[in-house]
Amino acid sequence: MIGLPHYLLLAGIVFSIAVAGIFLNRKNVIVLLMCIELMLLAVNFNFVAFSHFLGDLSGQVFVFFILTVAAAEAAIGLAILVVLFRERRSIDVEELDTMRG
Amino acid sequence: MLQTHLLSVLVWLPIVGGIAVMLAGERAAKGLSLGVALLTFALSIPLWTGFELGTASFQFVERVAWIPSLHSDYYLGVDGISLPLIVLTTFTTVLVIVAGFGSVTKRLAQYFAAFLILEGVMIGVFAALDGLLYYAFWEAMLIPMFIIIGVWGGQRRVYATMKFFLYTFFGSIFMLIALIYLYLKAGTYDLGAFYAQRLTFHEQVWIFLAFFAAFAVKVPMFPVHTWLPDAHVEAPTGGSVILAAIMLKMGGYGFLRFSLPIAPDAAHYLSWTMIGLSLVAVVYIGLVALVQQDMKKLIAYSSIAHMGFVTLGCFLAWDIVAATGSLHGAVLGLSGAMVQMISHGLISGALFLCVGVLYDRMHTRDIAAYGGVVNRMPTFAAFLVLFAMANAGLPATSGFVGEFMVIIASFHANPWYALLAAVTLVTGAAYTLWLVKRVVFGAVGNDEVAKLEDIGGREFLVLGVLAVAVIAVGVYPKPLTDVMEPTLQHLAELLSASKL
Amino acid sequence: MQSLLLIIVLAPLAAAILAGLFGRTIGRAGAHSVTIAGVATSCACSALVLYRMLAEGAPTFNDTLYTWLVTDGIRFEIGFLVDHLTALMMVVVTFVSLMVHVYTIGYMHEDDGYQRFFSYISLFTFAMLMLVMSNNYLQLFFGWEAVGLVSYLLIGFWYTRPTAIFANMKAFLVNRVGDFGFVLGIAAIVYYTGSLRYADAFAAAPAIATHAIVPWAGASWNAMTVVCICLFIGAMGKSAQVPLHVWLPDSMEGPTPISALIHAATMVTAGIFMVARMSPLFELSPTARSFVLVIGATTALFMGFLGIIQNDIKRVVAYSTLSQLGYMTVALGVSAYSVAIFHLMTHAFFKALLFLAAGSVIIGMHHEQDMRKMGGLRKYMPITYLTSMIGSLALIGFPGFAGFYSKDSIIEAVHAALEGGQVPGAGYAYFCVVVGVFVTAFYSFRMVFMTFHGEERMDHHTKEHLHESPLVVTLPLVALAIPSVLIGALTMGPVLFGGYFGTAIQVLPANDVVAKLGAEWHGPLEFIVDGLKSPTVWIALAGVATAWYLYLANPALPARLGETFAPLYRLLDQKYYFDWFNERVLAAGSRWLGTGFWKVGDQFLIDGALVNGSARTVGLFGALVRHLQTGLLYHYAFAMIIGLSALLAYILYRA
Amino acid sequence: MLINILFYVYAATLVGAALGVVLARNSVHSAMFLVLAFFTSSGLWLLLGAEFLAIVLVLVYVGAVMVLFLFVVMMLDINIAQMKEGFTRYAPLGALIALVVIAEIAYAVWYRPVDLNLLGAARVVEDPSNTHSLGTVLYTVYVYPFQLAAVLLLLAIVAAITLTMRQRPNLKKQDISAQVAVRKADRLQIVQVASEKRP
Repeated sequence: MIGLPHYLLLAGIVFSIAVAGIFLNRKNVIVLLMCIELMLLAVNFNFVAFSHFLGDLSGQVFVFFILTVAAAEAAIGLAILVVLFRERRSIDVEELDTMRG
Repeated sequence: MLQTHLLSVLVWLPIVGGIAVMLAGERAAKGLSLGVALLTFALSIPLWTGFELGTASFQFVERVAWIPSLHSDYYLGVDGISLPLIVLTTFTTVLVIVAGFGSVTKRLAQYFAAFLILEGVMIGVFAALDGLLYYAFWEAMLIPMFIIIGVWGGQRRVYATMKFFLYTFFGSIFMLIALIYLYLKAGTYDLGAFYAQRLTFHEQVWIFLAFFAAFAVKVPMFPVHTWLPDAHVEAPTGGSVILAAIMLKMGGYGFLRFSLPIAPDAAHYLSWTMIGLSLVAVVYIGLVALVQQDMKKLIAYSSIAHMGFVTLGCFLAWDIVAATGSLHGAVLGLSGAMVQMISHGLISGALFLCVGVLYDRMHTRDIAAYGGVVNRMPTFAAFLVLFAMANAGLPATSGFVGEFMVIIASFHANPWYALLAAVTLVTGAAYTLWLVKRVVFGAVGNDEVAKLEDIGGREFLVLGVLAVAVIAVGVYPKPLTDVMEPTLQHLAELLSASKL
Repeated sequence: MQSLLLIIVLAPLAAAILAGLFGRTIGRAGAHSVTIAGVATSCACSALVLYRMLAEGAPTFNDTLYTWLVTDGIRFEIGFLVDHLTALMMVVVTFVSLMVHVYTIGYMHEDDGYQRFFSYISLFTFAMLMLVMSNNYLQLFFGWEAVGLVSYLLIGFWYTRPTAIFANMKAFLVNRVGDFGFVLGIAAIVYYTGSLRYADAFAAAPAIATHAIVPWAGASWNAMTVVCICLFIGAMGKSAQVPLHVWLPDSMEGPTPISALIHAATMVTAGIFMVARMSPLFELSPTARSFVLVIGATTALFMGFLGIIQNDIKRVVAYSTLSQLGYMTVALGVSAYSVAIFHLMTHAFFKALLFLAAGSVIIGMHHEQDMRKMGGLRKYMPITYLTSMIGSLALIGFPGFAGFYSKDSIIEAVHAALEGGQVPGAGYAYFCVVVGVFVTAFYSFRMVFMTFHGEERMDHHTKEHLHESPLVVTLPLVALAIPSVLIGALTMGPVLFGGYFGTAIQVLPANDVVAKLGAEWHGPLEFIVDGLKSPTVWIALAGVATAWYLYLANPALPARLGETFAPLYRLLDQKYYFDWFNERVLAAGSRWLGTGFWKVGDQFLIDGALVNGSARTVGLFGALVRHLQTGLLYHYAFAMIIGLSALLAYILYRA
Repeated sequence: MLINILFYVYAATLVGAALGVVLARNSVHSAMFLVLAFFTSSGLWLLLGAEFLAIVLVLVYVGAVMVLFLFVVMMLDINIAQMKEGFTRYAPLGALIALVVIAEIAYAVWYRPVDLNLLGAARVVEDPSNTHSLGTVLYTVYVYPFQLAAVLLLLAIVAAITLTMRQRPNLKKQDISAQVAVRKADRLQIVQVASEKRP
């Protein structure tokens, strides 16, 4: 029988892969954004799973909101990316170190 | 309505007025801000006349729940300690506004607005009877002052503002901790509950030290005084006046309102340190003032020395009890400290205004750049000599009253204290007259001085009003001490009763 | 009575305010009219008060005017105490002041600060009256400081002169050193009695004398001695006793009327008056009186020596004032308070006279003060010559003149004290006052001879314009010359031996040297006869003769003597190095200390090490830590993951 | 049983797609893998009975967001060869860290199971229609957050447009008001030409 732990573990694995992706990817900011989407998806998994096993709809409502925020974030993130590319002709993560102390 | 909410009106009228001045813009700024300041001052007069003498209880009390979850109330009231300081605040603000008319050219509306808002907040500090409310006003006070020095200040204003802000902020954080601790013990921020709260000796010592950090910086006491000369030197004239006349009094007021009644045993235990630091302030700072080359620095150092008398007067009580076995003389010290605060407010304000008058004309504060000012500005010179004499503690000026009372009280405690305190008679006169000699007297020093023009009607009005006040307090201080006496008697009882 | 006293005090004050604030409006004539009217009113009323006291036997007035403040059960009040002592002082002060006012019209008529000057001297009169009429220490201190303030303003009256503004600051500061002691004395009295009134202090005096002050473990000082010495330190400042005398010679930078009024006749005698007023306290402390005696004797003799070598006419008179103040102090030291006051009174007249005469000479010489450029003035300025001769004779104690009675009484009193042996130091004092007589006579007549006799050493231009001063100048001279001759003979009997002072001055029977003198008193004429039998008159005459020999008969000799005794001359020329010590050691030392505190304490230790030091530490830490901030996303992500897994591991481990 | 199989299939696909997102050399491929991940998630959510969300995920994410991603990826001129430089150097470390975190999570969810009853959530009887019940909650209890979410989206639109809009210099545009305001005198010049004689 598939229970809550299965879903949680699945979400954990996806999350970990996404995090590793951020760490591994040194060249492409777009992939970073995709990894963030993946992380949010993993979080949503937890919400939906808990909502299902608790029989409480609030979890799904939150997923709804997270989807909204994620869409907004993607839109703005990509806009920034476009501007960035326009300015520097590159989206290389290694070159983005303006905040270096 | 006005009677029951007078304090609230006094607090909020200048703040609202300040915002209105800011919105009204440059052209309406002068008239509007003067109107607000005058109205506030006028409203503080019924506070004085309606104040019932002969009782130590708080009057004009207003109390509504503010933050119920923290048991903190919007709780205002005045007694004999805060009333004179509030009136001093409203009085000084009017003068500062008038003095600013000619000398400020940049961002006029914001300048006046900052002073008005500062006035309201300072009245709030003096009137708040709730620990959290007090703290809120206390911190809010920093902001306008920070802006005043930072925007309208001199060359090194950034350094001075940072120093001023960090010093005072450093101190007040500890005070917040003490207030929170007291809240946790007492379950409320009510000051009366703090007074009644029993505390162990160790608690008292820590609370006392925490308050001390805040108030000693504000006074300022040696060795946390070095922000003051820098802040004064860089601040615009009005800023210096408010800083010296009122903000320094926050420290003395804090000692009387918080440290002494809340932690009397710790104050007793540490009184020798406090007295020692006060006497160091009087002697050490007096000597330092003697060698200053900058007029504002000289007056700033003289302020520190004079505030030394305030702290000395505050902490004499236990030594007096130890020396004589009775409290007789303790109230003398306390009221000497209070009178000294009021008097110093008037005199140092006046002196800074005088420096401002010169600075407006010559754009330098360097003593060596002057000489023989009396030849060109006789009326101004007369005022400056008068205020200088008051600063040196000449009888019949307000400067004498507090010093005299504190010296007598300190003799009750220990003749050596009196001896060291009386050193100010010599050093105070020395640095003040040295200043007067080099700036005012002598032949015309240089071409710049030769072009000086005597003070105009506006400046005459400001200095004249202050001169009248200085002499009035010196000739007849009884109305002032009558207001304070019952409160200080009550305070002496509070601090002589152990809380252990 | 109270309204009369108020008029006496307030008339000069009102005049001063009018002349000071509205000087431009009322003009020069207005200013001098209003102030003279004020002081004249005051003088007339004072005379009336004295008359009522003497003729009608009006009782002592002792009442509070208003309460200054009340705190802690201590009443700070303003009030008047008018008894015979006060009444005498009031008449002296207002009379001399009136004379000086009149004289000033002539002396200052070319000066721009005419109204200001009148305002100041009227203000001074007010302050001095407040001082003498006070019935409590608060008001006494007020008057004390207020006369000091006016003195400050007047010494620096010609504010463009560097010497004048240096002198006035010096005067104020030296006086402040005295006030330092004075305030401590007052504080001690309040401590022991809980009151500021004289009456309470006097009533409690025996009780105070039983207290002891323990300054440090093992030492014990009698409280009364401490109180009296503290008060006397105040008197030393105001009455210019060694070592706080340094301001008085420099104060001659002020206009001459001021030197007469403030620095000879009235203000400098405030210390003498104060000690006499405090006689019930001083009587209880032999140590303090001894201190007073030694200080006074030293001042009397050694300041006299300095008068010998001065060439500035005003400075000669100034040093003679110092010396005479020393005489008064000596009298106080031997409990002869009434004699001190008596000498104060006679001295007020003849010293004011001498100063005003010197001023008259200075006017005549077009503000030249150096006696080496004078000489033979007597034929140009006969009235001035005559009056200064009277003043000088009174000063040296020539029989019959006012000074003779008072000064001889002092010497007799010291002699009596020496015989009685109650006061340690009386022998030294006796030596000093007797030698002082010779010195006084010598420098006084040196001045007279150099100025009015001998060769005419002034330049041609000055000589052409030499003439007698106008009436407003000579009239006060004459008016002061009369009492300088007569006042001693007229008042000595009643003032000293007639119980004039009543309870105002209290002397313990054991110390009462005046009573001993009184036993031998048979009248003024007999006193002259007795005086002629005693050596002092002859010593004085010897002084005059020496002056005649050195400055008229053999004028080259003084310079040779100066060369022969060069070290001694230099010592006198440097005024015993007091100024050197004050400027080089005290003033420079405190400035050095102040600079040290400022640069090392404030700027280096507190600001450098503590304030900016902690800021620098934070900055240093930041400089190290900033290297962790690479600005690269994957570094932050890496740190996040490590942190996350560590936190997770910790939570799992704990659970 | 069918559900179990479906779960495992979907789960495996999801993990594979996630790995693909991270490991793909070409970012277009990454995006396509992400689309796959969303599809499979949507399937898994259907298994959990969250029909509405599953459909929204496909419509919004796959239909809108991922198209946006692809659009940007293709619009930008990115040098693919450089894109994976240094990847292999850090891959072992990345894998290690991911494994550690996965192990920790597995330990947590497997060996410390959550007793759902302890969470104390109110069990509501679900309406047969997930969409209906979600709508009921969303428009009653969560109406204000819902409105806020709408505002947030609006903000995102405005922000994205402001960020990317640029005014090119020398761009020729039609100015209608200027066209309308034009008068005859501005355009037409009547010139008096001297008449010539006929040849």
